[in-house]
Order: sequence, then structure tokens, then C-alpha cells
Amino acid sequence: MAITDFSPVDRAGAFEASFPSPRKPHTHRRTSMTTSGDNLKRLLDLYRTMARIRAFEETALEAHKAGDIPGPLHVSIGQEAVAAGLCANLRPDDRLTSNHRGHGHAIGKGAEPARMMAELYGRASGYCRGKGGSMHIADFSVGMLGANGVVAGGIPIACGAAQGLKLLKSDAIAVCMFGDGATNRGPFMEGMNWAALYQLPVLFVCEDNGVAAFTAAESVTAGQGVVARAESCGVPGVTVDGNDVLAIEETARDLVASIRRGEGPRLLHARTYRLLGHTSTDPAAWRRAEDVEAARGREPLTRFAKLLQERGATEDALGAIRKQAMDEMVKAREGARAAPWPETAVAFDDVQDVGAVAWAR
Amino acid sequence: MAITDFSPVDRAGAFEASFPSPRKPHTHRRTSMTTSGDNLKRLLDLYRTMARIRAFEETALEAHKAGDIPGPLHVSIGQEAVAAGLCANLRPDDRLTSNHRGHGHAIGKGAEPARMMAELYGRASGYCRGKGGSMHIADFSVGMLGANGVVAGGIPIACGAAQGLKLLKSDAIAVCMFGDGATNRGPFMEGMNWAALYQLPVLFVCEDNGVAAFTAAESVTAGQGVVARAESCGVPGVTVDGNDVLAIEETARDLVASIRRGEGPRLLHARTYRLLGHTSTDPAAWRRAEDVEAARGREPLTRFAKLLQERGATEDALGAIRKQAMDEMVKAREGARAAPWPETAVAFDDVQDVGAVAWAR
Amino acid sequence: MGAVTLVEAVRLAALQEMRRDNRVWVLGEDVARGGLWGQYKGFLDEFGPERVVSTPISESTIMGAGLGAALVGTRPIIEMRIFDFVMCAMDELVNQIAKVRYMFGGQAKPAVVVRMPHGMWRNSAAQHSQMLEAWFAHLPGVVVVTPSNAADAAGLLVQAIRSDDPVLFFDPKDLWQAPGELADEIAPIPFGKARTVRTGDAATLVSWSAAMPLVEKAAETLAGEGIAVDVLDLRTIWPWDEDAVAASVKKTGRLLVVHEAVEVGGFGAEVVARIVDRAGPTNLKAAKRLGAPRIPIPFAPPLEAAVRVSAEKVVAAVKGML
Amino acid sequence: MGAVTLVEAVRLAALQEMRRDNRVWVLGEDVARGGLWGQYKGFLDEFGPERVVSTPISESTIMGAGLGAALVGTRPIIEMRIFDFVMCAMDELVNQIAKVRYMFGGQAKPAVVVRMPHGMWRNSAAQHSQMLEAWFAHLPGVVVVTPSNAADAAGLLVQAIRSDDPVLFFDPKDLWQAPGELADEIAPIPFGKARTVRTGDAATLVSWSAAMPLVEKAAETLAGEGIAVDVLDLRTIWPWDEDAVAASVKKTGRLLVVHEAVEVGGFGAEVVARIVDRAGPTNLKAAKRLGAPRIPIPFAPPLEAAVRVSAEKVVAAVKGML
Ligand SMILES: Cc1ncc(C[n+]2csc(CCOP(=O)(O)OP(=O)(O)O)c2C)c(N)n1
Ligand SMILES: Cc1ncc(C[n+]2csc(CCOP(=O)(O)OP(=O)(O)O)c2C)c(N)n1
Ligand SMILES: [Mg+2]
Ligand SMILES: [Mg+2]
Repeated sequence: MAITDFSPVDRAGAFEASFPSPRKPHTHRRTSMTTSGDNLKRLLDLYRTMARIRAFEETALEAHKAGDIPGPLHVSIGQEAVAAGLCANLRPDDRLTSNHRGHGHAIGKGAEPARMMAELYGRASGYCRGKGGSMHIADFSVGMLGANGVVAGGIPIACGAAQGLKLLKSDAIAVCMFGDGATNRGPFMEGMNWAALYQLPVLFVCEDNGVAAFTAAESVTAGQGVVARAESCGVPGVTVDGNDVLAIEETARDLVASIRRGEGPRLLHARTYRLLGHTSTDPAAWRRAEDVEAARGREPLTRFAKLLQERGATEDALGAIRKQAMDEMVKAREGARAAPWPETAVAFDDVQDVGAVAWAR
Repeated sequence: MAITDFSPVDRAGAFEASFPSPRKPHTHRRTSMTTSGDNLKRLLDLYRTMARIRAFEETALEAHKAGDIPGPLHVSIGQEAVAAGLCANLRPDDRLTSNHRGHGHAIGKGAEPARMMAELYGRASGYCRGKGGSMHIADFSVGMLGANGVVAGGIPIACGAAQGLKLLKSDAIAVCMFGDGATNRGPFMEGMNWAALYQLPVLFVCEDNGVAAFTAAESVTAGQGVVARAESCGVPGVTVDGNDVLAIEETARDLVASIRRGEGPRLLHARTYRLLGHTSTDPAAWRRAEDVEAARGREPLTRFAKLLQERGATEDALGAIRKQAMDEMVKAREGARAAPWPETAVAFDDVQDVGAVAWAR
Repeated sequence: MGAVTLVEAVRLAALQEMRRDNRVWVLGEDVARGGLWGQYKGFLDEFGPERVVSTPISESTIMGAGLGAALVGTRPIIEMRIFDFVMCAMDELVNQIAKVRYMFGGQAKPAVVVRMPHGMWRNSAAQHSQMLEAWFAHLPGVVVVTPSNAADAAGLLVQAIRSDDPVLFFDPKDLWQAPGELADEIAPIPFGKARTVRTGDAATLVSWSAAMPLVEKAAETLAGEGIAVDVLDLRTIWPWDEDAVAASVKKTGRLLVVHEAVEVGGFGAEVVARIVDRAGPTNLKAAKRLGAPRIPIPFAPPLEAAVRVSAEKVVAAVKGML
Repeated sequence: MGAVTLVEAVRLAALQEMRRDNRVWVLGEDVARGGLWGQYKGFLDEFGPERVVSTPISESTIMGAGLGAALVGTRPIIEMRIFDFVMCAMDELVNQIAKVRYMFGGQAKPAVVVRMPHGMWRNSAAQHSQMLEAWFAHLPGVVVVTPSNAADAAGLLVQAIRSDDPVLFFDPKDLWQAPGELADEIAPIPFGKARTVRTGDAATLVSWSAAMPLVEKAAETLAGEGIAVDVLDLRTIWPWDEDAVAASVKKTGRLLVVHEAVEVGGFGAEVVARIVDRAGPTNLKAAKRLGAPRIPIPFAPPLEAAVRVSAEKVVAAVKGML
């Protein structure tokens, strides 16, 4: 059996029963359906963001399968509502740190899919000049401070970004994205204490998809959950249905507003579901088929489309949004495929100003 | 101004106001005074342990001042009740990991003061053959797995010791001592989650003396405190008055019993007070004089002596215990002073079996 | 047993040892599911969840708990998944595991194996490609194992599990699929004994881990051009087989150390410095190293390829020394 | 200014830079109280608690937050208190700080100074005495500064604070009280320029950090016996002044690198390997290193003394080369 990726090799169902199937009811602060001030344009914008994220990742998956994209690829298909709902409330000068599953965060924050795709392809026109790839997507010009290959790696960085912004008397905030798996690493607790202590303008967002790599979150996480952990350290938190883009959008709006008012850090716990495997080559076959099936029924795009239709959007309008998104990404892919590789000299750039090796020594 | 130790150099009162003065009331599970089954012999044993710890450290302090003991020396004067009350409930095969302030833990666990003192002196007859010193006191023969120079360093080790004991089907438990400062390091949270997850036989003991080095705990610790942090990760905890040896002894007895019954990890939060500075050369002059004075009035030995007298112990009997303790430690000091240094070859021992350098290459 | 891949070889080695000694157990992320690389495939079924412990993402505690469990007499295999993540557990490794035996005057026996699959592999970029094995040769208290093929990896892993020393075992990611022959019973291979891969008088080539196959290929190319070289696989860089290298260099007068890691401050520097000192500089015609430039590992395939050592670069370096 | 101790010199250097540039700030344990060593004495009063931030004992976050704050345009001094504790923050240092600029294709500017007082000092034993500066010369993306005296420490710290590169600044604990002369305005000292301490033809002695005074003392002793040596203080080991060392060795034909760190895999190996390669081995009469044996640092004073490099050992090593 060939090892093709950072993906599981023992896919038999030894742990099948441990995958979280009956979820605890989500705690909403209010029902998103009754929010006043909704208007179709805003809702369609949210849908568009989600559709673009989905289209980007489906295109990238295909390109990876075709052998065009090298390295590991972690997609967030099924989790798009979190990035979309959250980022609708952020300004370009708000800073965001991401994790290994960061395409949605980048697109939400305003990064250009064409340059992202070029980066996934390792091309010179990519955001990182081809030196980062999917796991290190960054666009500092829109406040996206980078994906991260280390679980929880972005947490201290976000704390520091918030501290720096505060020192500079900016009213921008920092946002920190991480998964359920990250809440078991020490820097999570250190970061909560730190942010609460200095009352930093930072929003922590736990994208809880119930799984870390190939192990169910429940089987490696004890106690009362991420919100209780954060609150024990002084960071107030709230749990929302992460597949309900409006719940995310509204909750994030309130949290961002209070953070921007200087009321200190907050945590948003979004319960969602990773529809595919850990990496693009992981079938995640150890999960119970009926759980995955049920999850598909709750997936955020379909679900939001239904709501939008209730609110007067036509299937045609939604289809057009999806098509536009897919066209954009196909074009991005074509551009990336045609783009030149970085010159070898680029490998020797961006190391450090003093003491860098010259190309070629 | 000479730097003589790991001690503060800017001793002016810039932070005076931040030292915790009005303490929150302690939460006892019951009043120690009304416990049934107390008997004078048991109480005098507790007093003896406290007196021996106090005498050991006072002797060591003097020896350090005299220039006999090299390296940094962290004493626990004022905190003796925690070690004494706790260790009264432990068996020799229970394992204990300690921190940088570990003399009391070692004596409580049954280590011999003479060999401890020899180690502080760096002599060949010391527990570590003179290679560890105060910060690395260990006596594996009585389950004392070592002091530690890294804050929180003992937490993962204790978790693993408990896990190993469980694997070996032993009914011994692991005990993990750390200060309030350690609760802000990531391994604290990781350890709580880990112990709760595997339901390990481990007792975490937070000796909260309200200060970490030269900084008040309150000024660097946000949120609801160590018990809330532990409980959020699934480890039940209880706060006791750490200067009340009976409260400690009783609470620890219950916790140890439930851990030994296989009920999983527990945390004991003991609020106490470090009467002296961080190291032997630190005057801790930044603290408010009246706070220190008030703390002296609550110090555990005097307080327990009063109680013992109410219960019928004579001042003579208590004096004799103190004198015996001091005699023991003076003798330990004399022995240490007279003991030979380790041979140079000892420096080359105990590195590793394979690939060790020979003396002298 | 016959032909197996490296990953299967180390799986069988760990399996054999866990069957032999029930104090041996493994902890790390996803190990109950066979491990990221399949190196523990089937272990859960055979040994159960108490000896095959899938852990939270808590590297500090994985490492530190491994130590604690060793201190009470068990013999853990600490699985780090990918080397780079050990950076999250360095206090536990460097300040605790490497020092407890010494600090406590011999009372502690930190019999752990820390497995850290390392090196460049399929464009994993800067945070998943590092080779820092040289750091640990500089760290007192540990053994550093750097196998380059299935049989060595299996034999060295058996030795590591039986060792009372803490052993840092660097699985070479890029060679997981490399085939090799394995005996039915895997015998331990002692630490510090180099393997002579081929012999010749023109120069001494020393390497280990993932660079080894390139060096062998280069040696073949050179042989085709009439240049015969000694090729030594160190197999462990601490302890390392100074005598074997010195003897070879005495014969050839020329030393080239090749590693995938950054050349500056790599273990090649130690080999060169030591051999120069032992042989006396005037007795040598050349003593050189070949490693990566001092840059993080880039993602794009052509960039990654450009900074990797290669058989061509080895050939050129040898010719440059003659 | 006149005569000051090293700790006062670096205090004044940081003070000058924090006055010059209000984006500069410091974070670490107890820094508001002046720092463990007094290196920030009085800073709180002058700059307030937003720029002199006493932190929890959270090394990972101290390091990582420093990086985050740099990424938004501030210039933090990250104080690690004692080098050994950086082991609790290695992911943030190695996987993040050293790599962000590269990984993100130049978008990030990790302008941090990480201060790590290192080395043996008054019998602090195995967990508070390490010198692992060689590790960081092997790590792409960072500058490694290793001063040996008050004036150099001050000038190099000014340079470090002004640098856009991440600078790892190793304060030499054992030399805190060493006196030196300081100008009223502290000028930056460029990285990678060695300081010539004394000159002679018999051999080239290269050192840095806390070993430097011993080497100077040894050179004096040797001079008294009619043996004149070149003595070079590298001041920074990455970049390091290869040209200066090569030029000296060309003259003397003999190289001795002295450091307090463990000899095996220390930066001395890199200096030797590089110089041997540049000069060609046959042009050298000797190329040696002198460092600590590969053992953790013991507590007892006679043991600590025995494993330390000393002026006597340096003298003996030089004589052994002649
Ligand atoms: C410190 C660290 N340990 C392990 C890994 C390997 N790893 C990459 S992603 C992942 C799972 C992360 O789970 P989670 O945080 O829940 O994010 P998700 O993948 O579910 O989005 C693991 C274990 C890593 N990258 N970093
Ligand atoms: C990881 C780490 N950071 C910093 C230090 C330096 N240090 C030694 S003791 C100490 C204070 C510890 O406070 P606490 O845990 O409350 O124990 P206490 O000294 O009060 O008994 C500090 C900061 C250390 N030893 N280890
Ligand atoms: Mg997850
Ligand atoms: Mg404390």
C-alpha cells in the first residue's frame, strides 16, 4: 500500500463507534431566522463567499488528483459557513491567523483565488512566490497573516498581533482560527490567559469539526469543552451551529463589535463537520456511513440555499452565483497551470537580510 | 549592585499594590477541627514533619549564607503544611514529581535529610552524587522522582508515571507538585486533559503562594482560578487553606483514597504564603510590610502548635520536637560539610550507556 | 520474511519487540489507527488501547508522559508523527529526558525511544521537511539513530527498544517505500557501527539517512567512470563510527560527508573536524561536506529539487576533490 | 559614560533604543520589575506597563506573541530570562519566527530580538547552564549574536534592535559583572565582523561569548612564554567572519577554536571544517577545537570546574599544536 499523503493508512473501523454521532444540541444566543435588518443582498453575498470557497476547494481537489498540485492539501468542504459568516464582519486591516485548513479563511478575508491557486501550484505568481503552498497561504495586504503547518501555531501569533495593534493604538482586531484539535495543545490555554490578562482585541474561533486528523475529538478531549476552557481563563465564549451561516454571521458581528469597543477577547465555538478526509487523499473510510450521510443533509450551502429561496431568491440566481464562482476558479486553475515556476534564485531570497546565502554559492 | 542569585534586582516598590493582600475566603469541604479519629500521635507526627522541613530549610539557608552551599536555593518556609499534610497519605511506592521548591516534598516523601543536605553541598554522598543540587533533589527509593528546574516540568512526567503505573496494574498513584506560576504554562492544561482522558491515578497539587518569582500571581493570571481550569478539562478540584495542615491532611486523604479506588485524577489547590523571597538571596522587599506581617501571623507551624496545645500537647513536647528536628539538621549539615567532593570521574558517569565520553578523553 | 518496504520493516520490528516485552508500548497521535505512516498498522487489535495509545495533539505531554512512564519501569515508544512537531516538546526532550539520569546521579532510567520521521518528502515545505539530527549529536544524554534502509531501520529499532538509553530514532520519510530484505527474526544492530556499502581508493564518502541512496548512486556512476570510492553509512550519528571513517580516510586521503540537512553546522562539520584532527591536516588531500544551503525548505518542486543534495552534486563534489 | 558592567551596558543599549523608537518594547517574566538580571531596571517607570510587559510563565506565548506583534509593525524584545527555558518555545522560534518571512514569500517581517542569557554561572546545574548557540547557526532565517564584553554587547544589541531580521541575542550570564568602557551614544556594531583582540604568528585562536576572557588570559600567558597568537572574537556566529579567520590562519597555519559549549557538534566544528576547506588541509599544520565534554553540566563546583574550558586548557592546547 503506497503512502501518498498525510493520510491514514489503517482505515479499518476499529474506532468506528467513537466518532461523535449524536451531537449535543447547539447553544444559540438567538434564532438567526428572526434577525432584523437582514436583506437579500447581504445574504447573497454570504452565499457567494461560501460558493467561492467551495468552488476553489473542489477545483483544487481536482487539480491535486490530476497531479497538478504537489504537497498535502487540506480542504474545508462542509465548513464554509464559518469563514463566510465570520469574515463578513472583518475589515481588511483586521489581522487573521489561520491553520492548515485555511483556504476558506483566506478567501473570506479577501485574498485573490488566482494568486492562491498559483501558490497551491507552486508558481512564481503565487502569494508566497511558490515557497509556501497550501499550508502557508498568506496575503498580508488583506490582513491574512498566514496559514500554519503547526496545530495551534497561530494562537500566540494572534495574541501578539492584537497586543501590537493595541500598542499602536489601532482599532483593528486580530482573529485566530483553529480546530478542535488545537484546544488540546498548551498554547491554547496560554493564549486564553494571555488575551484575557491584557484584555486584547482578539477573537478566537474554534472550528470544531469533531475530528483531528483520523481521531474523533471526543476520544481525545476531556471535560466540559472549549468554551468552558476559555472561560476558566477569563475569555467569554459562545457556541453556535457552525453550519448555519447566519448564526455565525450574527454572533461574530456582536463579538467583533464588543472586541472593537475594547471589551477584551472573545471565543466563538462553531460546531461543524468535515465532509471529506483529513487531506485530499484520505477517504476517512472509518467513519460510519450513516453519520456522513446525515452530515451531508446538514451541509451549509444546501441548507442556506433553502433559506434563501424561502426569502425570495430564485434557484436560477443561486445557480448563477455557483456557476460564476466555479468559472472564477477554473480560470484561476488555468492561470496557475500556465504560470511559470519560480526561478531557482527565488529559493535563496527572503531568508534574512544579513547572513543569507547567495545563489549559487 | 552585584547579581548574586536568581533573585530580583529592581526591588523598588513599583508593583507594590499588585501583591494580593485581601485573600478570597478559602473553600473548605469541612472544618478540620471537628474531624473524628484525630489522635494526638498522628497530629504530633504532622507537626514533626513540618518542624523537620522548617529546620532543614533554615539550616540550608544559613549554610547558603555562609557560602557553604552553591547554586540557587529556593526554600518553602511558610508552606510546610502542604507537604506534611499531603505526604502523610502517601505510600513509599507512590511516585511524586516536584518543582524547584522541593525540599519539603522530599522530606515529606521520606527522603533522608542527611543525603539531601549533602546534595545541596554538592558532595559525593548526596542523593545525586553532587550532580543535581537543591533544584534536582530526588530519591527514587521512596518514590520521589525529582525536583525540577523547569516550571511545570513535572506535570507531564507525573501523568506518564500514573499511566505507567496503570499499565503495570499497580495500585500506587502519582502526585504532582507545582506552584501557581505553573498553571499559566501550556503543559498544565495538556496534563489536565490527559489525566482526565485516560482516568489516570494522579493527584495534582497546586501550592498557590500567590507569587511567581517576583510577580504577583494575580497580575499574570486571568479567569476563575486553577480549580476552574482543571475542571474545565475534566479534573475535579478542591481549594483548601494550605496553611492548615489538618485541612490538607484530610482533604488529601479523601482525594488519595478516591484516586486509589480508580476514580481518576484530582486536583488539590492549597492557598499558602511564601514567607521569604524567591531564592535565598531575594529579600522580596517589594511586598507590603503589613501583608508579610499578617502572613507571619497565619504561618502554619505556630498556628498548628496552638491547636495542638488546645488538644493537650505541652509546649515542652512541641519544643522537644522542634529541637530534635533542628539537631537532626545541624548534624546533617555537619555531615555534609565534612563529606568529600565527588571525584572528577563522577562528572563523566550517568550520561548514557552507549556513546558516553570516557574520563578523561 | 523476504522483501519489504522500510515502513513495513520498522512495523515488524516494533511488533516483534512488543510481543517480546509487554512493558513496551506506544503513544502518539493516531497510533491506534495505525499511525500516520502505517508504522503501527494492526497494533491496536493485537495489543489493545492501553499499549497502543492514540493521544490528543499534546506533543509536550506525549514526550513528557513517555518519560514519566519510563521512570516507573515501562518502555514507551514515543511517536512524534513528523519531526518538526518535536519543537513543541523540546523542554521535555532536552531538559528532561536527556538529563534526568545525570541530574539525579544515576537514579533515573529514561528508557524511551522517540521516533521522529524527518526530512524532505513530497513538497511538504518549511514546517514539515526539516532535518536537524545534528542538534542531538551535540546534546549529551541521547543516542541518535539515522537509518537509510529497511534492514538497518528494523535492526536499529530493535536495538533502540532494548536500549536503556533514550534513543532518538529518525525514520527517513523519503525512504518509507524503499524495498529491502528482512530476516524472520530481526536481530538488533549495535549503535555506532558503520556499514561499508562499497570500497575504493579514490575517496571516502560518508553519509546517513535519506541522502544515502544518492551517495550510493553517485558511487556507482563514479565507478562507471573508473573512480572507485569507499562508501560508509554511519547508521547512527551518536555514537558514530570514527574508527571506520578514520581507517578509510587513511587509505583514501579524501573525505566527503554528504547529508540532506543544511551544510552549515550540520553533523558533517563534526565528522570533518574530528577526522582532520585525528589524521592531521597534512595527511589529507581534501575534507569536504555537501549539504543543503542555509535556507528553509521551499514548497515548489523545482525549488525543493534545487536545494536538495543529489547524486549529480555528489559526483561533481568527488571529482572536484580529485 | 565610562566604565560599566556588561549588564549595565546592555541595559543602557536597550534604554537608548526604546527612547529612540517607540515601536520597541519588551516582554518577558518579571521585566516590569527590572528583569531577573536588572537588564531592564527602571524601564517600567519610564515606558509604562504597555511597553514593559511582565508576562505569565508562558514561554510559548512570550515567543509567539513577540512574533505576532512584529507582524503588525512593532519591534519586540523577547526576554527569555535564562536560555534553557527557550526549550519551552521552540516551535514558535524554529517553526515560526525563523520561517515566516521565507514561507510567506517575503510578506512577513519578523523583526524580533530574542534575548537568552546562557552558559554556566555559579553552579546552576544541568537545566540552567546550557550553551546551544551552535544549533541556531544551523537554523536558516536567524542571526546569532554571542558577545563577550560590555561594549560589544551594547553595540550588538543596538544593531539587533534595529535589524529587520530575527536576532537571537545570547547574553553571557557569567560575564554580567565584567567591566567595560561605553560611549555616551552607543553605536551599532555590524553583524559578522570579528574583533581582533591581539596578534601573533604562532596560531589563530577563535572564540566568542563567555569563553573569550579565558582565551585572552591564555594568550597573555603564552605571550609571557614568548608565544604570540592571533586572537579573534567572532562576536556573532551567524553570520561569522570567515574572511578574518581565514586570513589569520593563512598567516599562522594553526587554528584553535574555543567555546564553552560541548565540543561535539559545537560551532567550532563548523569553523574548522570551513577553514580546512578554504585553506586546503595541506596548508594547515593544525586545526583543533576545545570545548566541553559531551555531558550535562554537573552541580558540584569541582565537577563544574572540571568540565569547563579554562585558560590552562587553552594554553595546553596551543602548546600541543606547536
Ligand atoms: C503540533 C502539531 N501536531 C500535529 C500535527 C499534525 N496534524 C496536522 S492537522 C492535524 C489535526 C488537526 O485537527 P484540528 O485542529 O481539529 O483541525 P482540522 O484538521 O479538524 O481542521 C494534525 C494532528 C501538526 N500539524 N502540528
Ligand atoms: C519554564 C520556566 N520559566 C521560567 C522559570 C524561572 N522560574 C523559576 S521559579 C519561577 C516562579 C515559579 O512560580 P510558582 O510556580 O508559583 O512557584 P513558587 O516559586 O511560587 O513556589 C520562575 C519564573 C523556570 N524555571 N522555568
Ligand atoms: Mg478538527
Ligand atoms: Mg507561586
